[in-house]
Amino acid sequence: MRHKLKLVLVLVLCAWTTAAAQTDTVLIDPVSAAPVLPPPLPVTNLQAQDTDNDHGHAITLTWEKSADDGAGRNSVLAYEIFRWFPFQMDVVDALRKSVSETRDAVRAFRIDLPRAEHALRELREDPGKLRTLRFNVARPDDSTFQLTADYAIRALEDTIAFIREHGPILKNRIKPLQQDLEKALAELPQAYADYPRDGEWRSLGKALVGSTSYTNTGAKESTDKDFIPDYTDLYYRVEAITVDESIRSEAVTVGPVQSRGQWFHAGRVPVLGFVLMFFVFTLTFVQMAKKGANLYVRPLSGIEAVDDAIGRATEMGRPILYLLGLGDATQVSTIASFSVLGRVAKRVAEYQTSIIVPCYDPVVMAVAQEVVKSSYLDAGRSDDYKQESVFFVTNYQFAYVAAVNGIMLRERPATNIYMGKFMAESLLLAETGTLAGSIQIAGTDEIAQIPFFIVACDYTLIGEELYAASAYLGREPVLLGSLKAQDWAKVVIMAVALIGMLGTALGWPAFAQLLQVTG
Amino acid sequence: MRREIPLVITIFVGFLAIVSFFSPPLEGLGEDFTLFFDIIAVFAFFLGGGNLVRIHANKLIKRKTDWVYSIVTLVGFFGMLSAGLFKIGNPGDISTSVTAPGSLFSVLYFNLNLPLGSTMYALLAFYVASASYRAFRAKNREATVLLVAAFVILLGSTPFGTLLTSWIPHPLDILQIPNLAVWIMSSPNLAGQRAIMIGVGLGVVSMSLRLILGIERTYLGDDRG
Amino acid sequence: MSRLAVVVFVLICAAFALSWAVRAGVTGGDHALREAFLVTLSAFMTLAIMSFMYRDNPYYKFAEHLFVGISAAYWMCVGFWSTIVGNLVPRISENLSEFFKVPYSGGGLDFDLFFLPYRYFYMIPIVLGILLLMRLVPKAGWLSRWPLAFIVGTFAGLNLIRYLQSDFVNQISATFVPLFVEWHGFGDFIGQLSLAADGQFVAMMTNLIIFLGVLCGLIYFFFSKEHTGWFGGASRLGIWILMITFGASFGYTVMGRISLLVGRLTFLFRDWLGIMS
Amino acid sequence: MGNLGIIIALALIGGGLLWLLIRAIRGKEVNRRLIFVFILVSVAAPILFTITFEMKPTPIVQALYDKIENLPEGSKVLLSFDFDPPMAPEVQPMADVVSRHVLAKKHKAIFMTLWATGQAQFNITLEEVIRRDFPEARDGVDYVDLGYKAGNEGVLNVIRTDFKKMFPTDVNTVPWDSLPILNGVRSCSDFDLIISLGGGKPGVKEWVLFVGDPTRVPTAGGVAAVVAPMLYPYYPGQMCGLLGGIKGAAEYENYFRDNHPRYAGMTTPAMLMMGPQTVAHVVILAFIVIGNVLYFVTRRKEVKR
Repeated sequence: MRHKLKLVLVLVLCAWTTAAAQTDTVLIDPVSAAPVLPPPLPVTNLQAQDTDNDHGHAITLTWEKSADDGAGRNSVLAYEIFRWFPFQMDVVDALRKSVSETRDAVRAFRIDLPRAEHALRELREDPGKLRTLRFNVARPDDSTFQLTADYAIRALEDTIAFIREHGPILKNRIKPLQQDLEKALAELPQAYADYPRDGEWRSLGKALVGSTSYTNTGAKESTDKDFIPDYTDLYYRVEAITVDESIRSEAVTVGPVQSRGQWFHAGRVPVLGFVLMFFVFTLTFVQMAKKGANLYVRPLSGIEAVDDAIGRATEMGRPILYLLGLGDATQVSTIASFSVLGRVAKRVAEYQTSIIVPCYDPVVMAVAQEVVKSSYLDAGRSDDYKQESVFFVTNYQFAYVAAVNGIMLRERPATNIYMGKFMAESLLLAETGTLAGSIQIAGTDEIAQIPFFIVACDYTLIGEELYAASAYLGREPVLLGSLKAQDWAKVVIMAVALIGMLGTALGWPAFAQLLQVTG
Repeated sequence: MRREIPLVITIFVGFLAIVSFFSPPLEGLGEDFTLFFDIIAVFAFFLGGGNLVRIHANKLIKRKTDWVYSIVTLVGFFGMLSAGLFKIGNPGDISTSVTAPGSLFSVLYFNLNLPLGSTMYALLAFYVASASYRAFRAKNREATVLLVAAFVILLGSTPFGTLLTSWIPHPLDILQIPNLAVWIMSSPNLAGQRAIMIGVGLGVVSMSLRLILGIERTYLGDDRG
Repeated sequence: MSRLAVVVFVLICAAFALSWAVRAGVTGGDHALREAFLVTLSAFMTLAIMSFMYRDNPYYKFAEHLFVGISAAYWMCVGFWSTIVGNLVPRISENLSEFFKVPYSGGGLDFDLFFLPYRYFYMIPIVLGILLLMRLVPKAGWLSRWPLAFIVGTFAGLNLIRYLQSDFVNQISATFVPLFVEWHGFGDFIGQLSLAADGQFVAMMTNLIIFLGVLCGLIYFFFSKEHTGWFGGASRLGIWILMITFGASFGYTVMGRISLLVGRLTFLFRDWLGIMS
Repeated sequence: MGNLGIIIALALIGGGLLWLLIRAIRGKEVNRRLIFVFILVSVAAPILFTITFEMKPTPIVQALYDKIENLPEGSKVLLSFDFDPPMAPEVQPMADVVSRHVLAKKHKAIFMTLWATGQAQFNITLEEVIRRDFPEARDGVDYVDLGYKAGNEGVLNVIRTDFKKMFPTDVNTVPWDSLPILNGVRSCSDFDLIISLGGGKPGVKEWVLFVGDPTRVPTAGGVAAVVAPMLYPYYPGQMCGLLGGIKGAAEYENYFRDNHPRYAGMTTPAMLMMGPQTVAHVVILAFIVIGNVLYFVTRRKEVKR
């Protein structure tokens, strides 16, 4: 029953608005004085298909320009796109609105009631509080009206009474409304199938002159106001319009068309290609390494320095400061730093010197504690492990820097190792470290910061080298294998770049397009 | 067991994340996982806060060096925490933003956090100078290249660059310092940046692979832990 | 505490008290004292940090420790309100949303992956979060590895893809530049063969350098091949290119650092001392 | 008065540097604290007695200007304030002038931030630019502030495909659907231009990687000088313009002011800041020279021994 009512109501509403719209156009028609131009020719070859590479709920229209677009009479201003809506959509929409509005009302009541009561109490105590009243009461719209205390009190009492009375009623109304909404939604597919009965064409928007396509993207949540159901027959129409909105080509209709989600995103094939390449490379070389093929890796001065640095620290009887940087545990550079930390901590445990790891991120701290602890275990010195050696400082960049700088000047570490993601603080740390006379080894993939480390540190691992570091220190064949794979990937890249470059040089862009990633 | 399950989790979600990129219906997944992380991260905040309090309380009790300052830290911490969690002095009710102007939280932020942070950051101006004095010396070929590039760019970002070299005639005007600076930024610099980017990209990819394939598992700690 | 230190301390206190008073006088208005105090406080903190450049000292230590305390709490609060209250609560519980007065989004017919209502789906991070807190329980500490594994795994996957696409595929295809700029016949080419920034020659050199630069840069990063012979030469060229890059970005950055100092000094001169308009 | 002061200051600096150079030739190192003093003076002096320079926009700055200039009126522009007070001296001027330009061209400005601290920064722009220069602009119609959401790249991941999911309401908890300016905005693809103003992480780079590339929406940025070089590779392919550091901002201010006489009276913080910039740069250059002189002098001595 309620549906029928809503339907009637909505119909009346629509009728009225459309009528209003028409009168409007006549009234404010800019060129009504000018000679009426003949309607432009319609678009041709209008096609509608499900939008590719998406999760459904979208349709793409394509057409060939109207003969009067840019050519011919050149009168086309834009193309207006319409979709056929069953009135059931309005029912759904109305219900959806009333659900959310009722919810809002209930919430508003909850907020207002205590405020009103408070204001009332205040006023009763001291009418003078009227000026500082934080709850504004309903006033009659009358310029001469003067707000008096007892008027405000009365108004407040009314409000409170009203809220007390209607609050619960509204709250109880939410559930049935929701059920109606669900029912209405269930009836949608049928309503769409009834085309062209019980529905009408509605404008979705305009495509600028010269354009030959339009994508109608809807919401996937059925409760959303521009929800487009999947696997449902939809009908579209396109009209070429002129300066004078009322002069338009006859409509070209297309349909039925259904939207559906794709399981594979075809636009991303090149990426997939590279992913697969990497998998293959890594797996093969790791296998080779396991079989014991000896893999050469060139020396990295930064890495070799680590051992000497730890030795130095032991001689001087001073600690080693290890910073994991500002990255959180989601950043691969931080994870790379974990494995470096693991190796370093192991050596530290073996040399029986001490390590300090102030952390910027709590999650990182948690992992770092695990890592250091297990390295001590591996070195067979689990009892030397002190948990307070890995601690959380704060995750506010410069507070962290302030604290670490303090540590540097007070603990005087023999060696500072910076590995991971570093931001503006890189130079603040490195310079202070130099001042404290520590040996400094840095490694980051943050391009902007590498220069500062290079300038202020003794050794710096540049970008990719940071990721190789753990493999270097670990010396496990498996990891070295993955390094080899990395290098082969580089070879492929160079080859690709070379071919691509030659391709463009010889004006043969096909190859470059192969690598185009869409969407 | 303590290590296998986490490993399985890593591998599973890792592959899931990759697949979700290629499969539109799963696109939402990446988003949800990221939201998951944020939520976990907030729990971790409390872990971190707890750790902070423990360390400083420890210092305080054991009367270690500078224990006095630990009091400062603790006071600051709990003061800010209560100001933020209970929205002390916030205008309006609980729904107003925690950083709303007028709240104690924002007052503390703007009068302590802000000056402290920006000043710490501003120290860089001095450090940059001392670093360039100490380190920009033509010790070897690489250092010289570094030095020259930096010098040109520095000169280029002052009006003096123009003054000094504006006399250079048209066909050679690439040699005017500002042009040269722009050219360095957009040509060799670009090449270098790109090389590093691709390198880093490679590093990240193969590191991620090592993680997803369970080759790299240092982050998991140790069975005996 | 040495006598000197005490004297200095007293002097400093006096100076700032004075500046507070003066400031308050200048500001006027009903909140004058408060406003003036806050400005003076900021100024003190600013100078306390700057004093670090002379050497480590009690004032710096004070500022540093205070800073650590506040900032740690800062992010906890922001995280709590924006993520827990802002993003989690609306997805899991209507009553809590009511309590915090945030719009409840999890309800209605909103279904998500695996056809789990958001409510249940978003229990996962809560569980993981709690597991993470298990670290505080010595016996169950190892459970905290599950959330860690989850985080690492997820982002390994996501990053792999992201970097592959953006820092990688796109950067490579960006190197596909025509080494020879458009060919309008030999005479025209000679005619354009100028060193001018707009000249064809420069354009060509640029493309060439970009291309070779990237290649040599990559060669420098080779780990599993000795850098000798032509390969070594290329990698040396590569490191030079990198050095230019680093020099350039260092030089470029100086600008930013100065601006920051300007910002601070402006605060001191204008807002605190009021000796500039 | 001002001129006299600046002359004295410059004379002091010049003389000091000369003296240091002579000491360097004698083979004496410079104490780092002395360097600090020089920097302090060379920055402080031009602030107290202002000097400014005229400047032309470099192409990459011009590009962003033209982009905004040439968008059709009423285009939707997303501006993300991804910076914090420490970075503000550099980035705030960009934020102000770009916002001013966007509103001056009658585009729809949608503001948001990925940094908890960005909200406060936007409020500054709101007061100093929008409310002052555009009293007629209505909140929710001509511009809207969506505020901050935690989650860094996560936020971008979400809004790329579904904006409302992350921002159900604007900063004043006005529901998304009742904001006219957001009609027809479902995801980031529905914007005509995305501008991120930042200098850290997440910042412009993340916007390019997570939103610009996948959605192909023109993306531009204004960044602290430190990250600018890292972003050059993205221009012009993946970015349609970039303001690098205070110089970029100053160029933009200068150019905008010259081409929009209506705002001739606008504040130009960046241009004012170029004074200290120049002096300080020269001082640093001088120190590099001194450093090298010293280096060669000492090396010659060693060779002699």
